[in-house]
Amino acid sequence: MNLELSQEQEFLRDAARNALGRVKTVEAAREALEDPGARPDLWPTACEAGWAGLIVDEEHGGAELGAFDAMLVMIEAGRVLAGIELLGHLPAAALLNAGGYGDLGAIAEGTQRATWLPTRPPTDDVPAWTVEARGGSRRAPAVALDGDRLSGTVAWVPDAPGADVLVVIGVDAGGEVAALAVDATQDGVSVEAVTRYDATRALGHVTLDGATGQRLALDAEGIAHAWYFAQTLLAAEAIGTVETCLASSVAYAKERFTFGRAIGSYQAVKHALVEVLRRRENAYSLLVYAGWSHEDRRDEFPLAASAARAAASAALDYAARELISVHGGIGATWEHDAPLFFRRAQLSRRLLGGMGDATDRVAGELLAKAGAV
Amino acid sequence: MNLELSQEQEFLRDAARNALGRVKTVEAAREALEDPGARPDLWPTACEAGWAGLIVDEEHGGAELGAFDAMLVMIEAGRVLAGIELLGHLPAAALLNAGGYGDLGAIAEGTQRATWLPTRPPTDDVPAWTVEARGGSRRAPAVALDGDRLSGTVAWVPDAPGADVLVVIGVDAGGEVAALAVDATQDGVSVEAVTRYDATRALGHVTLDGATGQRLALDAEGIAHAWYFAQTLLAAEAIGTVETCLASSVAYAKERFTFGRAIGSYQAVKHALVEVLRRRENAYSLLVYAGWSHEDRRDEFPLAASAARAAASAALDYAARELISVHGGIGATWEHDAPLFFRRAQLSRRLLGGMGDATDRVAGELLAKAGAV
Amino acid sequence: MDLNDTPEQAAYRVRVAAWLHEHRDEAPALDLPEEELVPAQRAWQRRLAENGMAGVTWPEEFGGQGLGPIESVIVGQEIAKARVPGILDVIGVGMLGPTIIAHGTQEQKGRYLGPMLHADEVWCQLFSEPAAGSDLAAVQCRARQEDDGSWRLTGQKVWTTNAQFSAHGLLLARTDADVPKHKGLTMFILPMDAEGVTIRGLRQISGEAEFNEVFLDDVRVEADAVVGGPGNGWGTALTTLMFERLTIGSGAEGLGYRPERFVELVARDEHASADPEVRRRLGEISIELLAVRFGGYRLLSMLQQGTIPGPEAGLAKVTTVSAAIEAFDLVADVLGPDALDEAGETAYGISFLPGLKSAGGTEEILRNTIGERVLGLPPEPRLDKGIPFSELRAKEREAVAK
Amino acid sequence: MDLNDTPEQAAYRVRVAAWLHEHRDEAPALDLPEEELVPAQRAWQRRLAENGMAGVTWPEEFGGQGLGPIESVIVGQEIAKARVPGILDVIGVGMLGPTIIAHGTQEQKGRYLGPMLHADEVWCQLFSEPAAGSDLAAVQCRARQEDDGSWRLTGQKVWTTNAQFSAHGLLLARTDADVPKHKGLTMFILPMDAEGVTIRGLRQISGEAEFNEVFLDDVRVEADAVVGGPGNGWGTALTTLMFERLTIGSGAEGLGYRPERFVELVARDEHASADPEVRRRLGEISIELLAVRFGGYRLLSMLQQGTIPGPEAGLAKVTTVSAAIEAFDLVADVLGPDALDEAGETAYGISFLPGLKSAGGTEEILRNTIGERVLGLPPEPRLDKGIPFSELRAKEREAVAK
Repeated sequence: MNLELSQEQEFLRDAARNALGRVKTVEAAREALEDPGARPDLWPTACEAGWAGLIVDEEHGGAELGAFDAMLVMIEAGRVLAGIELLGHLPAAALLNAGGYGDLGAIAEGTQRATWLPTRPPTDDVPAWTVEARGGSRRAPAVALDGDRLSGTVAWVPDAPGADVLVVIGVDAGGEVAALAVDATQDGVSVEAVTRYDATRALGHVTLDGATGQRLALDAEGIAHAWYFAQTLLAAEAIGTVETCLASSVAYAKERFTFGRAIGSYQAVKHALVEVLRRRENAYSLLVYAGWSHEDRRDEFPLAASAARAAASAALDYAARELISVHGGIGATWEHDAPLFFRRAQLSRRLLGGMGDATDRVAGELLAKAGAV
Repeated sequence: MNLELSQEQEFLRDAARNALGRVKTVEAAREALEDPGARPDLWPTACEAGWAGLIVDEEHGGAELGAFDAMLVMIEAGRVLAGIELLGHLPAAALLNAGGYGDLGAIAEGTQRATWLPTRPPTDDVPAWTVEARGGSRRAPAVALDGDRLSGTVAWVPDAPGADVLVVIGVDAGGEVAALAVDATQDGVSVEAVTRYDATRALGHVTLDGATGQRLALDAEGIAHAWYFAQTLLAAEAIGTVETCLASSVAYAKERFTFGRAIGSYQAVKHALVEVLRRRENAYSLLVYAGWSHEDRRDEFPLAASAARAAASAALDYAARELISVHGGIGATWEHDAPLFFRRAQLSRRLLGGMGDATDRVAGELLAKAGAV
Repeated sequence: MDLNDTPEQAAYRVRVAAWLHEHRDEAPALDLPEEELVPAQRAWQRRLAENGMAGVTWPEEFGGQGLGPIESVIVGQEIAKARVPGILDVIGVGMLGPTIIAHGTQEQKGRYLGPMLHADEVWCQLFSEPAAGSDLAAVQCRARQEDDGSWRLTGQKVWTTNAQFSAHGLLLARTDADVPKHKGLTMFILPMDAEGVTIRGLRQISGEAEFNEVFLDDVRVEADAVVGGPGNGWGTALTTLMFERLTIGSGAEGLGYRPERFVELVARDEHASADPEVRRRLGEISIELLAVRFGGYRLLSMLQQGTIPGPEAGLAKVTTVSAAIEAFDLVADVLGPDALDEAGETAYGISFLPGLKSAGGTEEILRNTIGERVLGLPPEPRLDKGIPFSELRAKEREAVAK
Repeated sequence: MDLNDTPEQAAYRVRVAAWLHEHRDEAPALDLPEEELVPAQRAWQRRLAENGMAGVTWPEEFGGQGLGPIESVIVGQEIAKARVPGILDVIGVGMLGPTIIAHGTQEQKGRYLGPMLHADEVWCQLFSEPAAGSDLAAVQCRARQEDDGSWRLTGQKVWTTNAQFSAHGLLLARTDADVPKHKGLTMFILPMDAEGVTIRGLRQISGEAEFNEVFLDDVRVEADAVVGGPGNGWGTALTTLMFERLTIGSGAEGLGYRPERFVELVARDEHASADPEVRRRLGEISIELLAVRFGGYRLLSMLQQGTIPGPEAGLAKVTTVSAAIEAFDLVADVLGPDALDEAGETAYGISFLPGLKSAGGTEEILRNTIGERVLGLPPEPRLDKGIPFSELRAKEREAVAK
């Protein structure tokens, strides 16, 4: 048993940290709140570092690394609030790679940037593929597939604006699911760019009106994989952000005094920061579970990925609130970085079904295994 | 506006405290765990103090006091874990009094002890009268009423063993609800005595097989009243228990030292005890709301009673756990009183629908008022 | 137990309601731009004051009504019912005016109270500093007395509401650093247009400037600016804080976080009201907020009996803020990312509440105070007792450098 | 990342499983009465030890296998899979034996380790006292040396598992009250049948005696009973505590609180699995317990790389106990009062867990330690540093009397 990082993984992590360290991503997160144009384009960085093709097979120009390696990159992105289009691209690339997409070379290089339209696999209590709709309903029917024509709307698609290829999951009249690679520039595809609260996160509402594309060779399980893989990426990203929140909180708790003592010497502060650590450790342990099950116990991956997602989102919510709280009033001001981490936490916990959906899925997976549903 | 106790109420409270102070009720709570016969019979005390007829009209020999006065007595009972049969008798007496029962004098004197078979009024999402069943199902159909014959089982009836009169709430085939005063000694009525975890609390599973009784002149709203009144009594009792837990915790936190300091000087302990206080204050404020609305805003009584019940049960759960926790290992030993308070908390939170049901009802009442359901 | 009006109170309520009904068209709309809103609010406060609906509990000699807390709450309730704004200068009329009434000189009362009540002069509170929040007695803003008796003030204040349009501020400054920290403080009245005063808006998470920073660079104030005497600043400040606690404790509903509001927001999702998980969370939040509502009535009842509430009254704010945070979280969980649209009330609530959490002192310090003063628990070890302030600061600097 | 066995480990696992499969009929049934159960468990431990399944990580010279932590866990996993009990003396073999190996004399190792491993002599840990729990260095049990070098022990120990059938106890006593509290302690081996030793069962909430109190009244032990030298008791105790942390941290699953267990309990109610509120709570609990499971694997992986885990490993127990409390609460909320039947596992769990919460030191002290040692936060003010123990006690008595 060895759950430590390999040398290659440490190298990947350090390289990511270096590459992202060259951009003032946290400052950019603040500026982009007032000027969306100030959001730096990190896609060239991602391509140069090889992240676009991270999990694409070597024969198609990819690095053919594992899901956990992708998570390691996301931790580094999360640490500095970097807005890279990996939450969209990596699950899409995984589907394209497994489904025999024609131009995988361009995906691996990143000359074509892909994303996917998040579609929740059926659960024990909602036995249908569903998506999120605009304006609040969190369980709309999936995109309809009629022959090779796709119609429907999927809201809150990560990294949709400017994507070249969309992987669309459609369900036909008979309830069969299929995934298609759709050229985003065709008529019949429209993308409405939206940002909400966290300006580093590019989202889009995607509407398909008879769009068509290349059918990928994937069965239902293969298609469902993208949902869980994306949950682990979101989890990893959150863990990185938690680590920054914790370091910043600890530093301030050592130097800020009240009533003659550093505030970090008070149990209320100390115990809360240990709670951040505890949640970080738990979330990371579950990320390890997700990484391991992805390779060696694929039937547990939905459970592990959902657990990691829920734990990490909750940890980030807690850590970001604690970051503000430790800093007192100053932590709630625009000039401070704390609100940027808080904004990240607030949006992230509600993406891709939200952390409540992930928690419910943990229960559902375990109940199903116990034969209770 | 005056929400302080009146002189009469202070007198009632002090008299209750004195009367109950003559019995070693807490010691009895421990002894009864091993020997159910050790449970002291406090009914004579209740009759002598006038609690049996507390809310019965004066013309029938009662004291004709208000619901809040009954709550004040329950606070004192809860303070010393006294097992008096008021949770059964008082709501039953209220139904009998309002419904024109024939022998109210005996009820007021306590020569006839009554109880009622808890039956939950319909809610916005469960639009039927329901009861609890043995063995886990928390939403069984109410007792069936066929002509004047009652058949069915109600589990976890407070103070059922030895009761003389049972107020049974039955629903006929047309869905109409009625309350009947049933002589408990007749054929067709069987009571199985049960205790669970808290030996001060006498419970019974009551089965009716064609039993009959006097139909009370009550409409659905009048019948539903008993459910909410009982919630407030349970709430009041819990608040009394919380107060004892808090006092005992504070006393120990002052005298126990660790690392050279009294443990009450540590924030972890201090803040938790303030949390007990906060919860006590909130629960008491809601009890005041329940008492006031009972007199002056009856349409809000279901909301207020449910809110008070949920807040008080949760406060007691928290306070009893904190009582053990403050005492360290010693608080979890049989010889200590803390486990008796803990046992009380564990059973109480699950009686009469449980605190979850009360919480749900708060949401339901507010949603209904907002026109959302 | 009586939550209902006495006949006198009922009659008072009718008079107040009638006036408000008749004059509600004169009230300003709150969506005006700030430069129009503030003058409109000043005019409205003047109208309210002239008709006995501002300073209800102030003594009549200073323009008040000399009435009790219940009447004050009745006015508040009727204003809310009429859906018109209340007074602009809650801080001045609710907290600073009463402080001047308690500690000010006859001249100060005569000069300042009338214009405050009528909103001719708005006031702000200059207590908190970047390094003195919960530990208010640690203020570093220095006041040095000149030979002519005037004072020179230098330092920085923060979290100052309304500073940008205030005429005066009540300012706590250190006049002696060589005595323990509570002893070397003095309270001043600061004209906000004095030379050397700089005001800067302080933007919050939402991007709005809810508060200000106020910088003082060798600002001169006259000898008669001292309130309560030199060296007595801490005692004077405690009076203000007590009125602050009353304002917050009895007016938690005034923060606008009624359970009904969140119920309506959640009910915007058609499935939410049938989801047991949503209902449980909504129920728990509502219970907390209902408890605050009736806790407020209990407080008021105590006040009317002449009892001054203790520090536990501060728990109302803690409960309200925590419940409101949970509530907006629930709304956003139910409605999804759309609830985070910055233009909407949910996103605004999510942004606003973290700052409100520490406003008026942190929850941790409040719980310490209640634990010690109400429950009688032993104090936290204090390392700053009896030590001259200057030494204390040197120690802190040394500890951080280590 | 590799959670899977190496070929060597896989082969070892096969051998262990095979032996257990073949001999499982020899294992005792756990529902025997205690007087029959303990001898049966002793015999079973002997069988396990003889076949290399006890003391897996002990050096071979003391009868162990000299293997690593992974092999130890493999044995534990296979024992669980075979549904047979593990060894009786987890405390001796897991914590006290390793302490003697680290600090004992050659004579002590030769005399005690063999019988311990084979369960001929069961051991108990005599550290905690009524006034020394989390603050273990505050033990008051006194040891006074006689002129012949022997010692006389007087005092009271508490929370002692297995004392009623132990041959020996490892006991921490104060040998010098005139030095600061960590410095005047000495570790002893106590024969439990010595004159003056009284053992009394300590009943818990459930009514069962899970622990004992041990009273010492002028008990004589020989000079060679000292482990690690007089005055070095604190250092010796820290070794035991480190092994305790490892035993708990890497074996949180061993507490028996697997998520699957609670899922099955909740699913006994036919409606529960379709109730979103129940599912949310069940999901949250399961997530915590799954995290502990994989946290345990991470710890094991570290151990195998030779890293000694820090105090943060103690969080596994905190997380497990809190989650298990939530879990039984959920089960009882779903099933109602029937779940509180004392004969059932839910009521037993509800009774057992509050005591387990403070066992091995309170969560509060653990969080202090982690905050200071792992996060580097400044220490809590300590009022007991450098003060002779006798003076400290006098101060406490005075403070309480006030």
